[in-house]
Amino acid sequence: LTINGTNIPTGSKKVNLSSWYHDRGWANISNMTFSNGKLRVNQDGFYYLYANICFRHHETSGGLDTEFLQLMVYVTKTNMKIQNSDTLMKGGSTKYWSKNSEFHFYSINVGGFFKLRAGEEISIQVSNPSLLDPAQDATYFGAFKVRDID
Amino acid sequence: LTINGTNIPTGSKKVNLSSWYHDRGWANISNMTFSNGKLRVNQDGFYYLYANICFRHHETSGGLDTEFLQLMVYVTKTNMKIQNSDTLMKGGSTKYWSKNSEFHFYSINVGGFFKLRAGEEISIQVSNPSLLDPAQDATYFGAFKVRDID
Amino acid sequence: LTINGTNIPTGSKKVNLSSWYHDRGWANISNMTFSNGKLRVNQDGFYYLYANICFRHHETSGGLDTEFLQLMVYVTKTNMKIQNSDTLMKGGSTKYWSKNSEFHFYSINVGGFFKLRAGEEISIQVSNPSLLDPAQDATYFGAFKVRDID
Amino acid sequence: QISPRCNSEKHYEHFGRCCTKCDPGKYMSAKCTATSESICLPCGPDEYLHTWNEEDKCLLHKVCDRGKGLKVVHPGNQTFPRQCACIPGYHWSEDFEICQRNGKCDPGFEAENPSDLWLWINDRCSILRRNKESSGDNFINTHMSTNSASQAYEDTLLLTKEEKILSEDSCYPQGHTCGEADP
Amino acid sequence: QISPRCNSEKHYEHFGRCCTKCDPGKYMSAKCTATSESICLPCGPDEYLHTWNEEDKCLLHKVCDRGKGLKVVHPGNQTFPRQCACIPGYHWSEDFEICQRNGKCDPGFEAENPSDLWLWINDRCSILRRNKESSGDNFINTHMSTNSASQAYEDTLLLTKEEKILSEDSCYPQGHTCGEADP
Repeated sequence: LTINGTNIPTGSKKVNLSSWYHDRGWANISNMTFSNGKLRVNQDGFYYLYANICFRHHETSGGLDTEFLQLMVYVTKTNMKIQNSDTLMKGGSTKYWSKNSEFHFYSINVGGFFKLRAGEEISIQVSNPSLLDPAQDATYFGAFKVRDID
Repeated sequence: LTINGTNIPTGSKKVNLSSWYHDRGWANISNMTFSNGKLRVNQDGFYYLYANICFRHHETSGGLDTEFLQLMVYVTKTNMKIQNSDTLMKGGSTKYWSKNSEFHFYSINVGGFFKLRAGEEISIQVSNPSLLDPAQDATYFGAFKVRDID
Repeated sequence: LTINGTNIPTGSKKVNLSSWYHDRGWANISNMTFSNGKLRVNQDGFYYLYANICFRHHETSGGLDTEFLQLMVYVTKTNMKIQNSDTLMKGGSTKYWSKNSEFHFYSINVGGFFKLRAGEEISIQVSNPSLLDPAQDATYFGAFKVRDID
Repeated sequence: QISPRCNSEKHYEHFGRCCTKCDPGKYMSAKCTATSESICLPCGPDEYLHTWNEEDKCLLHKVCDRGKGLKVVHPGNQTFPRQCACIPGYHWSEDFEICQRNGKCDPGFEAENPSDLWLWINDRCSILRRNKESSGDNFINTHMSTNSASQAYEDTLLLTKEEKILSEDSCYPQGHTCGEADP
Repeated sequence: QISPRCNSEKHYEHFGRCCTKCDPGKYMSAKCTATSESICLPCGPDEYLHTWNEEDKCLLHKVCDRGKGLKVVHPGNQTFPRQCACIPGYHWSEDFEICQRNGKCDPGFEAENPSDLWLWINDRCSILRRNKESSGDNFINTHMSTNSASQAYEDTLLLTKEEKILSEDSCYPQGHTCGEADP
């Protein structure tokens, strides 16, 4: 799934990113359902999950609130049956983005192999959403089933 | 495929990296063809694409042109049928590599799941090619087919 | 496999990380064996290997030895038959972690597709182990078989 | 023959039968069959399950990472998740999952061990700030009220998320960001 | 029986038949069969296909990311890709896919709205610099020539890559890096 660039939350707080394309451009989805901002698992199995998140700031967007940033992504699994939500993967970096520089850019990539059950849901949270790069080759996430659970 | 360390372009401009080993060391290839610097898809399918790029600078290589760098990788798909070339994935970071430090190092990893058609070609572009780490465990890319297109 | 947070080596030297959970939390393992800190391949095949390593430092842990760090991960393959050990993948970055900042964080992700033989072993080395984030969503590695060797 | 209402909190349907789930602290190593009940085994060390469940594996307790300024306030057990709190002088920032240094209180105002209160609640904090601005009073001092549901550990009051109670007088130094509960 | 030359720009061979591709602005939702023609459907919002094609999906318009200093100069439609340009004072750097601040022109030299010209071409720039060094003249002033193929949008001249034309008098301030065309 690729980020829907027209609907990115603002601010620097940690937010849930729920606005993704699932059928446009490079985005594709099969055997999984995308609804209310979460990717739901339809079949038990071992899946490889991955996310690529790019942050950028250009001087023409005005000054940053602070030069000391922590740019993070959290990939979370929600299991409705036991009312539990846990982080599967996290990545990112503290950054010093000096005010004198014209442009700043930073990308994070996380990936991992997880046992998922039908009904469980995957969602993405990031810090500093207003710095997200809205291009489809920059901010995207996905999953593919590797094999069944024996 | 792993970088051919003996044939790395120079300069800091964005260049196409076309010189890769496809059969030496860890590099391996099957059901895909490597020709004129591009990885061509032979069978329609869903593929997981990935690239790991390392940049480094040692003081013995002389001074850097600038201390403000942007180290980037772009994984591009070319579709000859419609004469179109687009970036599938990008990653990297702006960096401040101070002249007083002996050594600088930075690695980027990108990965993603894409529908590819026979005849389409995957290629890698990077900025600052002269800073590329030529080791096979540092700079490599590849793809493997996960399943057919139903 | 996810890091066993209670048994992380100290110091900043490059060390072998041998203390991993293979059956708790998100960790899972099948058709491979985890013994004396290494992941052993039981079946020949093409495997996708990946590792995600997070480093962090909080001011309450006391000062850093140096503000200039190199935070690295090395994924190594050991082939007992030919008494050989080689790095398959590496990633990381030189970092300037200023003493005035409350908190520093940095994550590395590496991944790649490799032909592995039964009996070969995969292990992880990192620099600065005492800075490792012990959470299961931060520091983990794994492998899954994609297909046989034809 | 209408099968008994099954999918309640403690039962699940399998092979047309209504079987019992595993109680908190246990995971289901085997589902029931036509002839046998579910097989439940206790969670291992460092693991828990806080509800009746059909999970094939327990959840792993989180790490109270001293390297992020955290300490254990409740070690957790097989049925209750471990609880962490920031060490004195710091409060939990959910945004970055770290312990952030507390802002300084003005002279004459002293937060009653705010660092031990992992209960800095984002939403309440902004509400207070609004009231605070309107009331023109810069700081309000915190005093936690206790109620039956809370378990007292050392000198820290521990409330589950649902029972977040924060009285009017919290010390919210100007421009200070609050963290969500439960690091 | 020699099948007619088929794989031209508007046809493709399928099941031994020569069928019609989909025209620009449409994608092929189903190939032709022995008895039916190809089924073509229009590209969705924010999508395009600029040639006759057998694609099962349209391409997505790029984002003219204001957060990188870009603005839309042509919104694009179902047959023509969206075009972006840097906002005044910046020019496109293909190397880093961002808008780089224009270098300052020396007093007395003024680039004619260089910021709107997304046509800073890497190769030409270095050639000029060499001439420039040899001719000892620090800056040359830019003036774009127009030709029939160009489409004028607002005050920006838009040339396709093939028709890059740059006359001798470009203002290339010392040590200034040029960007490739078409951000």
